[in-house]
Parts: sequence; structure tokens; C-alpha cells
Amino acid sequence: MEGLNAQEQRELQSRMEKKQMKEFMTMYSNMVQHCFDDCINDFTSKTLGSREEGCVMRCIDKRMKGSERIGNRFQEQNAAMAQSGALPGR
Amino acid sequence: MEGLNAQEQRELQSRMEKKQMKEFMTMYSNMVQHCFDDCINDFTSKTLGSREEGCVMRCIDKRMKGSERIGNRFQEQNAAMAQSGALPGR
Amino acid sequence: MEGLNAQEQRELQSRMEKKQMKEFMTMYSNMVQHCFDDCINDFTSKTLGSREEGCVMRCIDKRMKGSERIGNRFQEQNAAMAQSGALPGR
Amino acid sequence: MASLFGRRPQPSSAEKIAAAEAEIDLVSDMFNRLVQSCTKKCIPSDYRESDLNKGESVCLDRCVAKFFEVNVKVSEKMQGQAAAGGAGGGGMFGM
Amino acid sequence: MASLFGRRPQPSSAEKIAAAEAEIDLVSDMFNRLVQSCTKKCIPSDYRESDLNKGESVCLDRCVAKFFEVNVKVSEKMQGQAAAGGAGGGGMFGM
Amino acid sequence: MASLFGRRPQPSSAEKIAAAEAEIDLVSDMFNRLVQSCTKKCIPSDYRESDLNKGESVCLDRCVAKFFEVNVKVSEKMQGQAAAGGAGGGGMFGM
Repeated sequence: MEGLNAQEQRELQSRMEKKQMKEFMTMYSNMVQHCFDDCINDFTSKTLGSREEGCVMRCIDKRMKGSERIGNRFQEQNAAMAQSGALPGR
Repeated sequence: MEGLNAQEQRELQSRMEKKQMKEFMTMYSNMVQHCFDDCINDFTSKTLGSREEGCVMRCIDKRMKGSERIGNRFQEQNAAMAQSGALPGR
Repeated sequence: MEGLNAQEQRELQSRMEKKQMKEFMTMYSNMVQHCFDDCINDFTSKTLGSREEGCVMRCIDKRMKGSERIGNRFQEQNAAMAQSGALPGR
Repeated sequence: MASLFGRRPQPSSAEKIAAAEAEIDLVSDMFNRLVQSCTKKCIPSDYRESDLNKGESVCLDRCVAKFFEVNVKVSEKMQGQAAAGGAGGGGMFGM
Repeated sequence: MASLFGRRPQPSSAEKIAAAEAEIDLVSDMFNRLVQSCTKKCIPSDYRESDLNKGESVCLDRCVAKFFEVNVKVSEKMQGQAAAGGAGGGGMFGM
Repeated sequence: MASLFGRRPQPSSAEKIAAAEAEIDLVSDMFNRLVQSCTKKCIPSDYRESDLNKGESVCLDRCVAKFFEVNVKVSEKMQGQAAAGGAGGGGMFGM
């Protein structure tokens, strides 16, 4: 990213914002799908049972904490790797 | 979408058409992959056996009927949810 | 693609190059994820054991050879199908 | 979501179209995931008949309803967390 | 596919490029799925050797051939349904 | 990667932005895959508690470290192969 001038940086910035939104959307959809897949297995009723609902709530909490933790480790590792020259994170 | 003028609506419309085509492509590819994965497990021959072919034909039929039914329910739910303010479907 | 003039072909060419890069990226990420998923199952340590490392190296090799072989067959089949009129490969 | 940042007085055409497009993309992505999850849960992969039978049909209907309920839970919970200062979530961009 | 609608007398440059691109995207997506499916079916995930052995190689070749056959079946069937009035399919946009 | 071809004396703005974007996309894709893989390996899908327990937390930390190690191996190996004449890889476009 070092070679960009001010206007190029603004353009990139604006695309980054779109990507952030898309990233958030993906995270959101993944959450819905995974918590649904893991917690809902009974189709004798069309509304969530209290057991299913509890599972979904804990699933959301736990997965958010999990991604947050992974995100922190990822940034540390990525910063460390930025020097080493491997592909991602440059 | 309420805030768009006529020209913006045309632009959006044209992008929607591209998305429809992409959506169709995804549906098509998913069909090939899922019916292949579920029906083909014998690699002692390089052509489909009649049992495999039957499975594939029923797979396509059943999955199309399934997505159609899900699509109908989805639109009903989505319309109902449009008032409630949750994320998708506004 | 037959109906494009020279300038359209250049535009398409430039998009193709982006797609090639993206295709390579997808292949790369898939490799990392699949070899990780298949070879790493011990989290009592934070560095790869020699057994895990061996598995990863063979995984990369074997998967690359596999995609190369599949790519060759794919191109043959695709060329053969180009006459027949089915959807992909025209 | 864009309104969370509240920076710009008047969104441009491009921005409004982008927002409408993002919304459509989310709904479309959700629909694809819904088809994937409910097909897996309700339709056995041996495909004995071409038609959906009664049990499969009812299962799909209930599955869609429950998927929407889960979606609402996730939506509420994440809006709650965002309002509470947005601790969780993580993600690469620290959202 | 765009030609199904048959609306426009002369496609513009942008439209022709978009159509060519869509075609490439479909082939590319198919290829990725093919690699995924056939690798899973033919290559055991313990990776004992670096090389493809004879059995794995033959399995891959046949797998590609069968994948194409399935693709043709899907293509024919969906064209048939579209011609017959396009009942099935569903999907968000009612295609 | 574009520099492998070494055709253009001065990359244009659009090209520089595209390269920066491609890099961000790769990192973002990697992160999503990392979350997927490590969540699957470290967090049991019965969700008995809302909090990460000690074992799960430590597992996630180690999982991230090992994922990066695998990433480095893949990167080195593929650069080696590209340098050696780029035999392997296959892919639709013969890369």
C-alpha cells in the first residue's frame, strides 16, 4: 500500500469501507447458519423450544467471543509475519 | 430503496439483473455439485450407471421442488418481517 | 466471445487477468485450509510437530498434482463439450 | 449500518445504490444458506422419489420458520452488543 | 440466458463483456467445485505419499468424466423445465 | 503476482488500487477460513456455556499459531514450485 498517493488512498479507503460492511454481513450470516445448524434439529414444531433458544443464545455469545479472540491472535501473528515476507499480510 | 430517483432505480435495476443471473448460476452449480456428491460413489467405471442416473434425475427434481417451496415460505416470512425491523428484508 | 471487437477484447482480457489472480488466491487459500483441516488435530502444543509437518508437505504436493490432473481432464472434456451445446463451456 | 457512522449529510447516488445493493446481497446470501441448511435437515440424500413427500414438505415449512427465528435472535443480540459499546465481534477490521 | 428475455436489438459493449464474463465465472466456479468433489472422493485425507498413486489417478479421471455427465443431465433438465414454462426452480427472485 | 509478468513500466492508479485490494481480499478470506477451522476444532457444538472456558481459549490460541505455520509452508512451497518453472498447480487457466 506504500506506493499510493492521497487520492488513490481515498479511493482505496472507500472500497475498504464496502469490504468492512461485506465482512460484517458474512460474519452475520455465518452466525445465523452455524447456530441454526448446531442448535436446531427438531422439526415437530414451527417455533423454537426453550432448549433450542438457550442453545442459540449461548452459541451467538460463544462464537462472538471466539472470533474476537481469534481476531486478536490473528492481528498479532499478522504483524509478526509482516516482516517475514510470506504471502498474506505481505 | 425508497430514496432512489428514476435514474438510480434504473442503475439498480440493471445490477439486479446481473445478480439474478449470478443467483441462477449459483443455483445451477449447487445442483450439479450436490447431486454429484450424493449420487456418485462408484469409480470403477467412467460412465454413469443406470442406478446413478436415476438418483441424479430424482435429485434434480426433488431439490428444485424443495427450493421452490423454501422460496415461497421465505417470501412470506420476509414480507411478514419487513414490518418488524430485523436485519434482512430490512 | 466471438462477437467482441478489439477494444472489448482488451477490456475482457484485463478482467480475465484479475480473475486469474483471484483464482490463484482461492486455490492458495483452499490449500491452506484443507491441509490444515486434514493434518492438524493436536492442540497441546503451539508449533507443528514433525508428523504434522510431514503430513502438510505431502498434502500440498498431492493436492497440487491432483488439481493439475483434474485441470487436464477438465480441459479435454470442456473442449469436447464445446460442440455439444450444454451450459458450461458454452 | 452505514448510518451508524453518521458522517455524511447527503448520501450520493452511488452510495444509495451501494446500500440498496448490499441489502439485496444479504437477503440473497441468507436465502442460499437457508436452502442449504433446510435441504440438508429435511431431505434425505438417497432421493428415492422425485416428489417431496408430506413429511419432507412439512419439515421444510417449519425449518424456514425456525431459521427466521434464529435470524431474529442473532439480529437482536448483535444490535444489543453494538449499542452496548460494540465489544464483541472481533473480525479483521476490528468491527 | 439473457437472450431468453430477448429485449434488446443490439447488446452494448458492456453487455457483451458482462455476458462473456458471466460465462467465464460459471466455468471457473464449476472447476473449483469439481476439484473439491473429486479430491474428496478420490484422495484419502491421510496423505501417506506425496505422489498420486495409480488408483487415485484413475479415480480422478473417471470422477471428472462422471461430473461432466451429471452436469449435462442438470443442464438438459433445467432447459427442459424452462421451456415447459419454468415452474420449478424457486429462488428469491422467482426465477 | 502481477509483477511476475513484468510487462508494465509504471502501474496506473487503478492497477495499484487493484493490487492493494487483492491483498486485502486474500487476508480477509484467510481470516474467515481461520475462524471457521479453529472454531470447528476448538469449540464443541453443544454450547453448554456462553463463555469460552480455559481449554477452549488455549486451543484457539494454539490453533491460530498452527494455522499461520501451515500458511507459511504453503507459501514457501508454492513459491518454490513457481520458481522451479511452475509445473504444478493446474487450474483452469493453466497457471
